[in-house]
Amino acid sequence: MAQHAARPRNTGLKDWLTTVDHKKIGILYLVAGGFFFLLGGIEAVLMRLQLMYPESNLFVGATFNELLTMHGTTMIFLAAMPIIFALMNAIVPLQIGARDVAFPFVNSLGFWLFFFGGTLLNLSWFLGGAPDAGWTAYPPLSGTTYSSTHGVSFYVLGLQIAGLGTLIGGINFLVTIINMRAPGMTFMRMPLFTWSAFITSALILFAFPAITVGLVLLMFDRIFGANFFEVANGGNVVLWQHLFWIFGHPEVYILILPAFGIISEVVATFSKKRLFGYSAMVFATIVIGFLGFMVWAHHMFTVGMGPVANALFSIATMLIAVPTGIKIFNWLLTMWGGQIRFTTANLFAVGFIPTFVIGGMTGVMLAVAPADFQYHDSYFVVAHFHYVIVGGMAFGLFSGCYYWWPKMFGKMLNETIGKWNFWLFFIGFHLTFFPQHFLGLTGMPRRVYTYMAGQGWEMGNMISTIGALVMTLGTAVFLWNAFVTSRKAEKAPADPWDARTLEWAIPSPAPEYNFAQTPRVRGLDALWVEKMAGNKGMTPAEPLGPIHMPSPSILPFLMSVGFFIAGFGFIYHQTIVSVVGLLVVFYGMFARSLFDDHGFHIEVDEIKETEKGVKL
Amino acid sequence: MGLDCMMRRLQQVGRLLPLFAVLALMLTGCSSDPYLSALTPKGPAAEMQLFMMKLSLYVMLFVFAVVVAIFAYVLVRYRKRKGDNSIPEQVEGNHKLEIIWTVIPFLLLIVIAVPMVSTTFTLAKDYSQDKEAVKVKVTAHQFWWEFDYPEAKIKTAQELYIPVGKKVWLELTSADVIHSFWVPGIAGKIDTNPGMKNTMWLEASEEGVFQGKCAELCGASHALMDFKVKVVSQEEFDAWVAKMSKEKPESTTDGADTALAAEGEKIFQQSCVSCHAIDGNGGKIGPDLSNYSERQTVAGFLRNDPTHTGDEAVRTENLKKNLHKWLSNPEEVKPGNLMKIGQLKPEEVDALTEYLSNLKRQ
Amino acid sequence: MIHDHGVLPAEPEKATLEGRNKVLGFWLFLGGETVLFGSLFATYLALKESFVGGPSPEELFDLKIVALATILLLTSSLTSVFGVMAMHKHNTKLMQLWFGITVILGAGFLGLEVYEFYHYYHEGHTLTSNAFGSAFYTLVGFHGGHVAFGVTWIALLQAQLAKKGLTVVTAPKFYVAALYWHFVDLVWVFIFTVVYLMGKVGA
Amino acid sequence: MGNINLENAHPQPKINKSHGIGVKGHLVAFALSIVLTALAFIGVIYFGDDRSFVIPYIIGLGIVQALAQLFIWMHMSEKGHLFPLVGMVSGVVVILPVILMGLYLCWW
Ligand code: HEA
Ligand code: HEA
Ligand code: HEC
Ligand code: CUA
Ligand SMILES: [Cu+2]
Repeated sequence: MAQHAARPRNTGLKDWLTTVDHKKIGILYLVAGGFFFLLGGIEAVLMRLQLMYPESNLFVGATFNELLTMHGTTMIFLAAMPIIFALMNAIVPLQIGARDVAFPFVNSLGFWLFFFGGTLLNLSWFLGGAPDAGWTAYPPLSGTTYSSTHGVSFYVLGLQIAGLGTLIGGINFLVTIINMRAPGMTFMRMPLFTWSAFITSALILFAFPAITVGLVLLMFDRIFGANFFEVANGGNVVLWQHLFWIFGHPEVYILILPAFGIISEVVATFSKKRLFGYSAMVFATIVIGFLGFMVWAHHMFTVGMGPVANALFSIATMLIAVPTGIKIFNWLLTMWGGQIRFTTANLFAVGFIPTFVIGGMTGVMLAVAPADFQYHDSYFVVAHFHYVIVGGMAFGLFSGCYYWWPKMFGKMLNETIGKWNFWLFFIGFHLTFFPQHFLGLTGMPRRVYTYMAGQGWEMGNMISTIGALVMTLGTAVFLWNAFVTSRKAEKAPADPWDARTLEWAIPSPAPEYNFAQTPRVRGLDALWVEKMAGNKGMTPAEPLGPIHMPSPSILPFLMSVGFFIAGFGFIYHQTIVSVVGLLVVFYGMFARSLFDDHGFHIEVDEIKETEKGVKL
Repeated sequence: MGLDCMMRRLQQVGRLLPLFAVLALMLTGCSSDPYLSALTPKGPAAEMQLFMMKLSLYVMLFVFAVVVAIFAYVLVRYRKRKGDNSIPEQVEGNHKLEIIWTVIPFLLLIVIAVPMVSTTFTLAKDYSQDKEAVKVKVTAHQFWWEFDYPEAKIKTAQELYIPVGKKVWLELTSADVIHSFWVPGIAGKIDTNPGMKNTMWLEASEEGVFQGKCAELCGASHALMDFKVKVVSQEEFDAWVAKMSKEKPESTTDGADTALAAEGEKIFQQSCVSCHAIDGNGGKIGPDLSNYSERQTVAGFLRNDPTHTGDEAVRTENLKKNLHKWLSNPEEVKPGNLMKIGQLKPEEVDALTEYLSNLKRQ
Repeated sequence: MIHDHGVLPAEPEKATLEGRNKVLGFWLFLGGETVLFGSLFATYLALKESFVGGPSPEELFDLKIVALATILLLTSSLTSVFGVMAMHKHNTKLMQLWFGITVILGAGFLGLEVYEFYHYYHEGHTLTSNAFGSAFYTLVGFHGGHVAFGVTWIALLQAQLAKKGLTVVTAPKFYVAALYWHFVDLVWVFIFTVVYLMGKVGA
Repeated sequence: MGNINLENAHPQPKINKSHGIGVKGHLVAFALSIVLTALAFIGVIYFGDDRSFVIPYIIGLGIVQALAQLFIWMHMSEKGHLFPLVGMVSGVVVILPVILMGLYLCWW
């Protein structure tokens, strides 16, 4: 194989810009997503400070609306999804015994598109104002007549670019999971985190095109003078809401399913039991994913769709409680009879259960259409979705970070600091969002920058803001933990938690080639099966040999820069700039297609060197 | 982390729970505004909604109790004990259990769903042909509400007068962006969409001034887009209709500084009438200001009787104060509002305040 | 990688894991495209009666051009099938011929579409004239954009084929491009049904 | 589903020469497409006034034609196409109810 290039040795920045290694891309996602989480969190705290007292004047009117729009958008698209992608990238290929993902190049492209899309969106702060029409950007408020700054254009282009990255990332995971499983790793032996990554990716594949179309329509209205939402010329403002929620509701399951997956892994590991009702769990995941597409209009009960649509969507929505309940009870029964260890990872997983159930409770209450006439667009909804998103997804992601940190970085996070992290975040969380239920029920609409004194909302808001500050402290403790951990010398063992799945069969951090020899999988919880059989590790399915790897490439970065430039061109109506940007993109595609990547090999000596001293 | 440590933590959580309960009580019971809260319904629609809220809450609380009971038991009973390194039985699952926790939630949902469907249809009833019902056309604007009584030919802003115990049939639309009409104490909410017409019925079972809110983000001053629903007795309502619908112009009467008011009227006719109507004469860009002296609020949210004293003198005094504040700098009071006028001179503000605060229909 | 040198297997597009990944990934991508076009169709259906003041679909559409365009695109789909069959027989020359014809037919289709749009534009039916116009040009234009991309793509692949020959690397690209081309054709079936034919049926 | 790529993640490439339908089959498929298209156009030209008949008629023809193309030209029915099938069917299963619910339930 003479064409294969010599092994490239990029270091430092160049390494990170050109890497196609899914583990490094996972770290990139984690760092970038974490950064945006801090940004979104700071925006949230600023909002909470404004709402701490009635009639405050810290962030008034449009400024507050910018904060709230950017908080929602940043958190959902630029923090939550990337951190989910971080864990999926770092772990899914390891869990299925794969050397790599199906499309390493596309994987890297997906990251850079997200990164530049997010950067573009956030640059709006410095270029005349951020978008201010809510993360849902309902027209006509988001149209040029009522939102005349470039803010919403940044939203449209930024999300379009980031969304493209997410979409190709989703396809990459689907193909990886379908085609790259190790011998013996059948679908019904896949760990639940991989299953949830699989279903989540499918949801991405089918949900994102709807928002793509929505954003295209909004962009055409704003930039080319089209009339989709222009009532005077026959447009229809409700159309956007449909397109947005056809995407938006599956999106919330895109957020929660990976967390469900993480909880399933963590709870099983720290109960020292196999997951109770594995096949029911898989089934429930698939059903949730499917039903997720059929309920979008529950965000639109007050739009005026009529009683028939309201009643049917209401019933469809409630149905989702059933498969979700299956999950909750199977987790409880997994712990039943186990030997539960309360590591930080498990604390977050255990804390997840009652908190998420509260969020689900309010979800079912919201699903009751006539009652939603009261809840809708009130703080009750804000409370609901932070319970499921922060109390659900964010707890899950924290749990996942503590659990897989050693596999990603080769070091264990500090458990004592971890416990501070958990308790501060947990208490702060409930303080912040529990009172908001009552604020909503007593008449406080959401998205208000202030409220008059004397309506009975002072105390609830005060407690909520204090809670947000406690949560900030909790998050800061996490950062401190990551920092402290990075400075300590001690290396993590391959299997620090006495865990069950394949990723723990290889050294921490995972070597570049993942598995020196592709393992042969002999059952659910592949590693546990071997441990129980008294084996020291996995049985290889192939002899040791040189491992073929894809070459790093700067093209994904370059193409994303091209999109970034083109985005600016569209926002400012500069056709030439757009054309230049798109030319860069096409150059990248062309170059990628024309010059075949022959990759390189990692030789047996090097593998042996790396694998030395690995013990379970 | 040891057992005692764990127990301590559980106790800490336990200590928090009553705190939450107390908190909940305080928030709902004592301090909330009875004319604003969805929890103190004063009309059949809000009552039905509260019933559905409670029903679903109780069902869900039951579910929550079951989950927490199992949860607590498991956490206490099955935590790992020091030195115990045995390997628990690796249970695969249990079909019977799976069926139980699929079917029972399903049945619980039916309990919610059946009354849900009937309530949904009741709330969607059409009273457009009902001769008894008061018909009102609602138009939302950035950031104020216009109420139009087509039968009585009355136009008002910010305040919806309705008779107690009667059905009111609303047709709602918007002049610009999407807003949402919400009166928590009497009924739920419905969006006002530009280019479309939505409908909804209202009925209040008690007299009083109910608070209304715009519930859909509609721009910079979405937070301040309040309105009032003034529920009065049938006689009072009839009197109001008679007063408002007759052709007779407004007068500035008793106790007013008439010279100042006349000056105000002059300024008004020069600079304001292009947007505001009084007695049906004037522009439609801003709220109709007829009978302004009886307003509960200025600009929809500056309350003239914030503590519900019902005292006319207090209300009038606050009306003047608020009006003065508004006219001195509308942008500061309500950011982004569409009353784009240059800075008025203090004398002009005084004169206009005097004029408007004495506008009264006889 | 086994087949890097030596004989090309019968289905060169599936000979390597990379090739199989590419084909499967592309199928999934088409699944996503289905939702994309579905959303565009939904938009069009929602707005097709909103031609405030402008010409109605019934007045506007000329079925003759559409019929011609349909024939061109259907035929090009057939020629691309022949192209893939030639590929399976490892007949590079024939492959070039069939895919060449595909490109020409596709370009012909595009020409007709441009002509049609030009025509409409002069009848006052534009992207900005009303909501119907916006929906029409966005749906049909998105499809046209797909055709244009496909034509360029296949043309570039032809150049690669001429230079590199048929290998396990180039074969999946052609296979995938042919899939794409069929999909574009398939979408057109629904466009001429939902947009043109239903437009002619009138309100 | 059975043995199609579900149990074995590393299938060996199968070398099967006979490839479903030959040139003739494709020509027939092509003719079928043309006929279906023509039927639709003719339907609209001659029965254009009868909306309740002609709209389901042409949409039905469209669906038949789409299926024919999927299975004949895009080899959907052949071995190893389980996941492509799942992918496309999921896409349709997702978007079709959405469009129908939108059109007839929410009236957009
Ligand atoms: C991670 C994200 C996430 C998740 C998982 C959910 C889960 C659910 N959501 Fe939520 N939701 C959001 C994020 C999420 N939501 C967001 C972001 C919004 C607002 C968007 C915006 O407007 O900005 C929103 C808004 C929202 C609305 C619209 C409210 C409004 O604007 O008026 C509704 C209405 O039906 C709703 C319902 C539900 C339901 C029924 C579930 C269910 O999936 C919950 C299921 C779980 C349980 C029910 C608990 C466990 C089950 C059992 C223990 C079994 C027994 C149960 C029974 C017998 C019922 N959600
Ligand atoms: C993933 C989703 C996600 C997450 C994690 C959060 C997290 C939080 N959110 Fe929210 N939120 C949304 C998604 C999310 N949110 C959405 C979609 C909306 C709707 C928007 C709309 O209406 O359009 C919303 C709206 C929303 C509102 C309602 C605004 C309104 O309607 O007027 C509020 C108000 O309290 C709020 C608060 C918070 C708080 C306090 C947190 C906290 O949990 C945040 C905790 C994190 C931190 C505080 C970061 C830590 C920071 C540091 C450690 C600082 C370090 C220091 C330096 C770097 C110098 N959010
Ligand atoms: C450009 C049009 C315009 C002009 C000119 C204008 N207004 Fe207004 N006015 C408005 C609008 C719009 C509102 C509603 C603002 C809101 O609440 O968002 C308003 C609100 C008001 C209100 C509060 C109404 C209420 O319901 O409580 C008063 C009082 C008022 N204007 C008085 C005046 C006076 C006095 C002048 C002349 C000096 C004037 N306006 C000139 C547009 C105008
Ligand atoms: Cu009007 Cu909010
Ligand atoms: Cu939802």
